[in-house]
Amino acid sequence: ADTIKVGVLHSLSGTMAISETTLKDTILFLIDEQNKKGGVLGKKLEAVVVDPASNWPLFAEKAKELIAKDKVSVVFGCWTSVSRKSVLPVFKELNSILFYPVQYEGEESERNVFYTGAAPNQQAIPAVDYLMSKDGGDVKRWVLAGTDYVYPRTTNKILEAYLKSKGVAESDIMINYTPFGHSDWQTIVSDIKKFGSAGKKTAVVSTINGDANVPFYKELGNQGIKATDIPVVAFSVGEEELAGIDTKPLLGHLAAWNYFQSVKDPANDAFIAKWKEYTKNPKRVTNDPMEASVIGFNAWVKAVEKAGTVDADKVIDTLPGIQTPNLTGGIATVLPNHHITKPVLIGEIKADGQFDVVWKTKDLVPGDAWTDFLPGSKDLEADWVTLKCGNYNTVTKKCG
Amino acid sequence: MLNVDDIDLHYGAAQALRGVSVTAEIGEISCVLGRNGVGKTSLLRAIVGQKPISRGTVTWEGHDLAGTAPYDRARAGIAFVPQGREIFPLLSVEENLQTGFAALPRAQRYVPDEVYDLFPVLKDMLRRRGGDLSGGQQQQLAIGRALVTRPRLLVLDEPTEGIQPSIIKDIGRALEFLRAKGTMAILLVEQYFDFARDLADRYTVLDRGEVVIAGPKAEVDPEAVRARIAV
Amino acid sequence: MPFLARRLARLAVLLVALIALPFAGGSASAQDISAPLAKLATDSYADTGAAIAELAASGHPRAAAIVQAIQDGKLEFDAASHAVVIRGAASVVDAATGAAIATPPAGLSPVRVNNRVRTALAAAVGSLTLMSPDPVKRREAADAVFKSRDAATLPILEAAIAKEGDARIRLALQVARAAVILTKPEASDDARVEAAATIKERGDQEAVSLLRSLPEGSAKRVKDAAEAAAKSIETNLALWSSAQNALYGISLGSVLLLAAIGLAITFGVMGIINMAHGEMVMIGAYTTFVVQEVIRAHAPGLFDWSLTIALPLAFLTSGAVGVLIERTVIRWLYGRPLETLLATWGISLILQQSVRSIFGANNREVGAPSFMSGSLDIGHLSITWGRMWIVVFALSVFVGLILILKKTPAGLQMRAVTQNRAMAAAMGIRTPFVDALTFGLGCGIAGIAGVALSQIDNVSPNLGQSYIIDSFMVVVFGGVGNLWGTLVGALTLGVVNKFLEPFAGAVLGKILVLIFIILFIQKRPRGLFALKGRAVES
Amino acid sequence: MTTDIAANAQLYLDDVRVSFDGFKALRGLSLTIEPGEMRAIIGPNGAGKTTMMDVITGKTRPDSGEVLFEGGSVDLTRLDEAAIAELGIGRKFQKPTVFESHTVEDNVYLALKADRGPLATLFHRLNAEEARRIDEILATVKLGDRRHELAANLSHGQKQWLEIGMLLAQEPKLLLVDEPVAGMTDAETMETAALLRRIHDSGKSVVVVEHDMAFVRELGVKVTVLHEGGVLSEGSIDHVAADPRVIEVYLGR
Amino acid sequence: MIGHFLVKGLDRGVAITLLVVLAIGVLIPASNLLLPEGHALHVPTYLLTLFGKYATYATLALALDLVWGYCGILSLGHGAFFALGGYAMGMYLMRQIGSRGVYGNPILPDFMVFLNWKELPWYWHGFDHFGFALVMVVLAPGLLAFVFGWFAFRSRVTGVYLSIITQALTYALLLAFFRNDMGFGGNNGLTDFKDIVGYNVQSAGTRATLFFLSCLLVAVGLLVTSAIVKSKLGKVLIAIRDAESRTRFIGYRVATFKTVVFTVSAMLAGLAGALYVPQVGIINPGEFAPANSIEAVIWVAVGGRGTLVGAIVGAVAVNWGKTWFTGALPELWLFALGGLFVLVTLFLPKGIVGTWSAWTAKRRAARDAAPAAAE
Ligand SMILES: Nc1ncnc2c1ncn2[C@@H]1O[C@H](COP(=O)(O)OP(=O)(O)OP(=O)(O)O)[C@@H](O)[C@H]1O
Ligand SMILES: Nc1ncnc2c1ncn2[C@@H]1O[C@H](COP(=O)(O)OP(=O)(O)OP(=O)(O)O)[C@@H](O)[C@H]1O
Ligand SMILES: NC(N)=O
Ligand SMILES: [Mg+2]
Ligand SMILES: [Mg+2]
Repeated sequence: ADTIKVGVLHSLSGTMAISETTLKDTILFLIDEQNKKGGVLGKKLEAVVVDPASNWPLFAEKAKELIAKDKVSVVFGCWTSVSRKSVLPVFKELNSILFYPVQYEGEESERNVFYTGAAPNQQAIPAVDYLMSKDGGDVKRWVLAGTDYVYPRTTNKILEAYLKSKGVAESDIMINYTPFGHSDWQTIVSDIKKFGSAGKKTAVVSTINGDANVPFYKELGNQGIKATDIPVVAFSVGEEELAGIDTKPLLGHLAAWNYFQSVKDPANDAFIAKWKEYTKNPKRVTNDPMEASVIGFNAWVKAVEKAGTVDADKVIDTLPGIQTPNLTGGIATVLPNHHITKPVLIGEIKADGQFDVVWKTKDLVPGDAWTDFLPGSKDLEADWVTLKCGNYNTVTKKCG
Repeated sequence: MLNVDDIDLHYGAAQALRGVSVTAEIGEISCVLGRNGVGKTSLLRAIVGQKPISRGTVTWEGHDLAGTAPYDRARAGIAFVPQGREIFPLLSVEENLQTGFAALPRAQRYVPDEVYDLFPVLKDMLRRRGGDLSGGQQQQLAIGRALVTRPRLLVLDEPTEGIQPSIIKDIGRALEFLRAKGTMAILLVEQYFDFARDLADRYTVLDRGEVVIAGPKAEVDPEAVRARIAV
Repeated sequence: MPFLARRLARLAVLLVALIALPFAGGSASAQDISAPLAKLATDSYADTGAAIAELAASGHPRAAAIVQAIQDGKLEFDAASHAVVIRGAASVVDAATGAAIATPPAGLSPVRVNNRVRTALAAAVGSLTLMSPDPVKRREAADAVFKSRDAATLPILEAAIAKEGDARIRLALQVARAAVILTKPEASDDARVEAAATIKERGDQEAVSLLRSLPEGSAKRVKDAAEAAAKSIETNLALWSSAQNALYGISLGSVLLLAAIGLAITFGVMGIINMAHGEMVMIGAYTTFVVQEVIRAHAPGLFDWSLTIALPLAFLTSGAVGVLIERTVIRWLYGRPLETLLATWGISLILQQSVRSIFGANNREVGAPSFMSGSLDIGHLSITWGRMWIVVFALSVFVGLILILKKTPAGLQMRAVTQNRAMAAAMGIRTPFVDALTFGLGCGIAGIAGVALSQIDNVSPNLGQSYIIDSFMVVVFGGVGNLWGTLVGALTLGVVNKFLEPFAGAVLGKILVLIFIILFIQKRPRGLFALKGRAVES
Repeated sequence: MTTDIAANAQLYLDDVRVSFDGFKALRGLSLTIEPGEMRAIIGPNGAGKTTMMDVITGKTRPDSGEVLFEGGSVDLTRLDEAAIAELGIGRKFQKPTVFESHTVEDNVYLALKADRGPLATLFHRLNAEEARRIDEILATVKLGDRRHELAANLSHGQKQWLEIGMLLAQEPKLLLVDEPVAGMTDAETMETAALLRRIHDSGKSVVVVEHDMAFVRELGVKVTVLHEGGVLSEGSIDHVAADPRVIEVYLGR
Repeated sequence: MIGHFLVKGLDRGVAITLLVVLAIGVLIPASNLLLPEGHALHVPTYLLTLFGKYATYATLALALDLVWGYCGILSLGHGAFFALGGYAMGMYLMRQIGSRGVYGNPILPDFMVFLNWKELPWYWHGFDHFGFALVMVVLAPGLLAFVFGWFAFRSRVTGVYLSIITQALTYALLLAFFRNDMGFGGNNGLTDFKDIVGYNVQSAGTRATLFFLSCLLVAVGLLVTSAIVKSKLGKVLIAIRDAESRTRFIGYRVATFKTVVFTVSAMLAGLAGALYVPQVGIINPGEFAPANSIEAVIWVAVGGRGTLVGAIVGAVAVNWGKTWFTGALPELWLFALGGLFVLVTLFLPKGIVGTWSAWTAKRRAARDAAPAAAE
């Protein structure tokens, strides 16, 4: 073929379209840029976009279609963990490559997947550390509120274990789960208020995902929970989500990410400018999963060029060790466990819907596939370079 | 006056009327008779516009009704008492009567006293839902409702069906009264021959979708009619 | 929170100084503020926080201006020279002196603010206001002291109590004073028992926590009194909390009512299984968005009127779309009610995608006018203004609709047409017009529901989908074709949900509500307000 | 003794009361039908005739009163419609209701007396005897030439006939016939009377509600006049027709 | 009875469809396995599983058409039965993974390990046996349908009320299965299957077999449902659909009939779900989504309600359209699909097959009439 096909597997309709459409645009934008630079290996890149419509089995079907029918060389896609889980067997069977750009619960390392979003140790744990610090308000009491699915469940399990290891009492942790799209937050927000009035500094760690966030924040604002009283730190709320909310009442609430649009960095500034130009929308924002897409895309381009082929096996073997600049002034390195190194940033919501970075890790944090805070996974290790294994057990010295 | 001229009517492939002609004059009662399934109701549907005809014309007060919607026919003074009553089941009796206001100018939007005089039971049951009435009560309501529109052509499809004898007599008297007022043409479909005979100024007898006997009272032998519908 | 306490202690000293100032004849001399100013130039949140406290404690005449400038984001510093300046509209002034600077340094950057700094700011500004002429500020100040419980504030508190004219604020001040005394081991037991009684007046969860956190070694008498007071508050709070739940339930019920009420017409009255109902709500919400965008761009002063302006427009937009749908599609389907499901499902897909194409897949921001922001507190009940208005609005829409349907000729015609279209036509009712009108009305009402729902939910192409199932549940639970049923059904489901949620959790609560509906329908197969009798069967 | 009467009666109604939202449709109606008896019931519109049938067939539960079948052995108020029908009580409705998307023939086929269980119907084959019965019934109701047509396509009167046909097919012990001759010509009315008499002669009990006096006279059986939910008068047609109260509320002058 | 039915009862449309389905069931796997990849007639594997999925959808549509098309029960929750069958199969497949999971636990599935479950919940026992799982595939949906139907039909819940409570049922199940505490893998559901009765689920032979079985299930489903609708039972069902209370007055126990067909239909749906899972490789609570059940209703409506063949045609046509549109017009496909639904209702009021047979019937009538006219 005279082009290299790149699959884009993001929902353009259904509940997840809100988040995923932007990532599709991002990949198209990156392909456009790359082609302007002459493509890859002397060939133009060609995007193949499909719509898995927020329907998880459809993700698997569309993944098959992309790989088997359209013969794409790589796929950028998925947002929710379940969609990733749904396509995993397909990528394994048909031996192709998936770049997954969203923060997730970890507990996974597959040969065919590269995880450019944050693992829990690149987001959740540092965020809690920050809140426990003086700067973060010296928080003693914790509300772990999340949407009832695996990412929040796992993250909260990890956090709970972590908090307890730091001496937080059981009674100082409140855990609450809500369904996807939960829209009536009156009771829960007032419960949080009550929980927070026990005389100890309280914070909310929110793994609330998707549509439920807007009504949650609207209720927070209306019930007058200020960041100075009970700060909320979110792991799934970025610039894109805030674009749908009046942020004035939310001033000072927090988010932990590996990227913020407001980060002052030449690479970021250039990216934002080109992005706005590409989308012909001066108000268009950028966010963390976009950066993760950018890193994934650039890493793939580098690996292909280094390997001199788009052959999946060669590219998979070449990727670990590839380095590409991230947009916040650092270098993302693809690790042998198929995760990457990332800085962790804490931002406070500003009145204009952007974040003010109030804290940042000194060094890049390497993504950890298997958390050290859960009994089932603390002995596991992933290494596709030397061990050739995603779940090596350091106790039994066996793989899987 | 109503002039139905040589009309055909089909249900899908089946033909229900073949070249039927009927007239109804102001101040007269025209009776249409015939056994079950000969096409009486179909004829009335063609007149009120519920069913399109495939041939012929229906003219009312000189206007061809072709292409005129049923509600415009109602507004042109044609009122219909259908077979099977067709009461609005969830509207109260009063509301059922008030549906007739749609065809009236604002000043006339009240229920004329003659409706309640004729059917006192309606006055007692104004608040009851139409669908809860007994069969005969519904039939009375259907006739009353038609009268609310102050029609100039009153089309009745077997109005005595299910009605107690004393009220049938009242209906007969009412039709005579309306005829005598001279403002209305009445087209009556009946199976109850004695009732029809007492009222008819003009007969049309249908059989298998065709007119077999037609003419003014004077020219038609009632016994021939009776025989024809007894086959 | 020792940090806060320490800072407040310093503030208290300052306050005493300030209060004492006039009596002392104004001899106190301002301190040197170069140390705090230097801290402001280090770009460290911890230093900034400390600097604010020091500034406030300094009594320096420039302190207030500097603190205010930080709060407004106008205080800037030059990293190289450690100069600290305030940026005015046209000029830059030296923070320490207030003198204008002709040529400000080039590399000025603002002193950054985070939650820690914000807390310090609030305390600094707030505590200066214990005697403020603004009652709201005085009250906030009292609450701040209640939280800090610092013994050093006692003298000022007492002065403030003596001066306070507003009974509620005086109570707050007294409670604050009691809090200080209760937690001060050196206070007499009598005073502390009395303090417990005073704190009981506050009656909220924070009072309970306070009463339960007596310092070690307090006398049993004091402990008992505090525990008794805490118990009594808790009993009282339990009652309030049921009332609060009921209120939340009514508020949720109103949202359900709003979402469902248009469907009560298109589905309940007309019998159309209108799967595009949610999209009519969505169109209403997007209309609100557009109205606000236009207002933001052209007449920002009108923002508080944006919803008022959006209401009729949303009604017209959704209504017009409804009429269009009725005239092009639905009208061919009368007598085939089940097929309306198929067609309207198709329409709903088309409308969602249209909105996605026009406005993008993302959420759009719809702001709250000032009268809908914040919350209303009555006793220990609290409801946000936004939700309060939605309750009022939902009930008004309901009443309006009942009046239209039951009291106007148009309403009568709508009901007649849907019950027997052919006969209605035979009575002279212009059925096509009435059909379009009825469907348009149902859709229009859905549209204005969208205006209200835009205040509490996402304005996204999926907005409609999130309400469609609930709406059908409400209409069916209440009894199809009965508007009162829709009202009572919506409120019942709202309240049941809110009483289940606290102990079952949101997910299980929702499951239980669904099971409740299934079981309820077994008992009343035609809904809550079932129509009975022959009329229904025919 | 009421129990004696009940013990000998095919159908026994005692002091049956029904009210709808406060309106008393039946106010202590009592009625006894002997085995093999045919009874005509007349009475003003709204007297409660149809309601009475609703009570007997299980459509409406009475507020109070006894409704017993077959010598008092069965309490009908405790059974549902299907059970009552299976006991052998068949009904023709005032407003004809037929299965519109079935053919005329299938309407009768479904009504034919046979095992009504799901398994039995799944494995049921139309046999010669049944085919003969269907032919016979269709001939009786004069719909033989339209047997393959959908019932929806029948005229109002033809649906009435089909209802009668379905009633015959059930071969019930007790027939409840609500206004069978409404919408029929005079000649058909007489035929129907003859048909009912034949059925009666074959030993069935029949209750007929009608407003057509000529028809009632033709039946020549005992007449019960209902009024305002109770019995106003009872006796031969000549007897009731002469009763001034019946003339006042029903027959008119 | 079946024999008699095969000879006499089968109408032409059904017979032809049966043959076509079975032929497809054999030919497509044959082409996939036997022909080389580049061959013009080679059916690639991804299409094989895609068509296999359509076949299970077709069976679900058949099941739905039986209750909706013939008995007037508009179930907006049939996806629940499909999903239950799917979960039963998924649990079996999950147990087959054994110690090959990422945590290497021989008993507990991965999702239980990482949520710190200590032992297998009781309701997971037995699912390591294929036979047991197979029984549960029909029993779980069948039992639920029976209990639900028993109460609902006895209480005479009809029309939209029934539709909405079936929707409530599937919605409640969605939320329940979605809860991680339920022990069904929460939102992620069950996935990453390895083998089925000893064969690798991803092997070509297994795929071909599953495909064949799916087609066979369509054929058997069609045979059974058409036997039902052609029998007197079928006529009773139609009678119930048209005039439920009238049916009761001639002595049929409507509730019993409804419960029976509803249960049969649910079991068929469960079987379809069981074949669906190994082919698509995942089962999660999304399958309980009310929208899925509504879509199934739409397949039936598009194909032609009350025509069994139509249900099959509708399911395949709509899903094929969806597959094609989501790939070819990813940003516009909702317009295309939505437009299709609107057009079908307006121009093919009886659905594809319903309109087709009305049209052929008309032509036949005209042909029969022609010689008569010539006489
Ligand atoms: N559900 C109901 N609600 C209110 N009133 C009712 C209801 N059902 C019946 N009725 C009233 O009960 C009375 C008896 O009705 P029923 O149908 O039994 O009369 P009927 O004797 O059969 O009359 P007809 O000769 O007109 O058929 C009527 O006045 C009717 O309006
Ligand atoms: N909707 C319909 N579809 C098909 N055929 C119909 C339809 N309605 C009536 N017919 C047929 O048309 C013919 C005329 O029917 P119509 O209703 O006009 O008869 P009618 O004279 O009013 O009879 P009746 O005295 O029974 O009311 C009948 O043979 C009937 O079967
Ligand atoms: N991985 C997530 N955010 O679902
Ligand atoms: Mg007729
Ligand atoms: Mg009656």
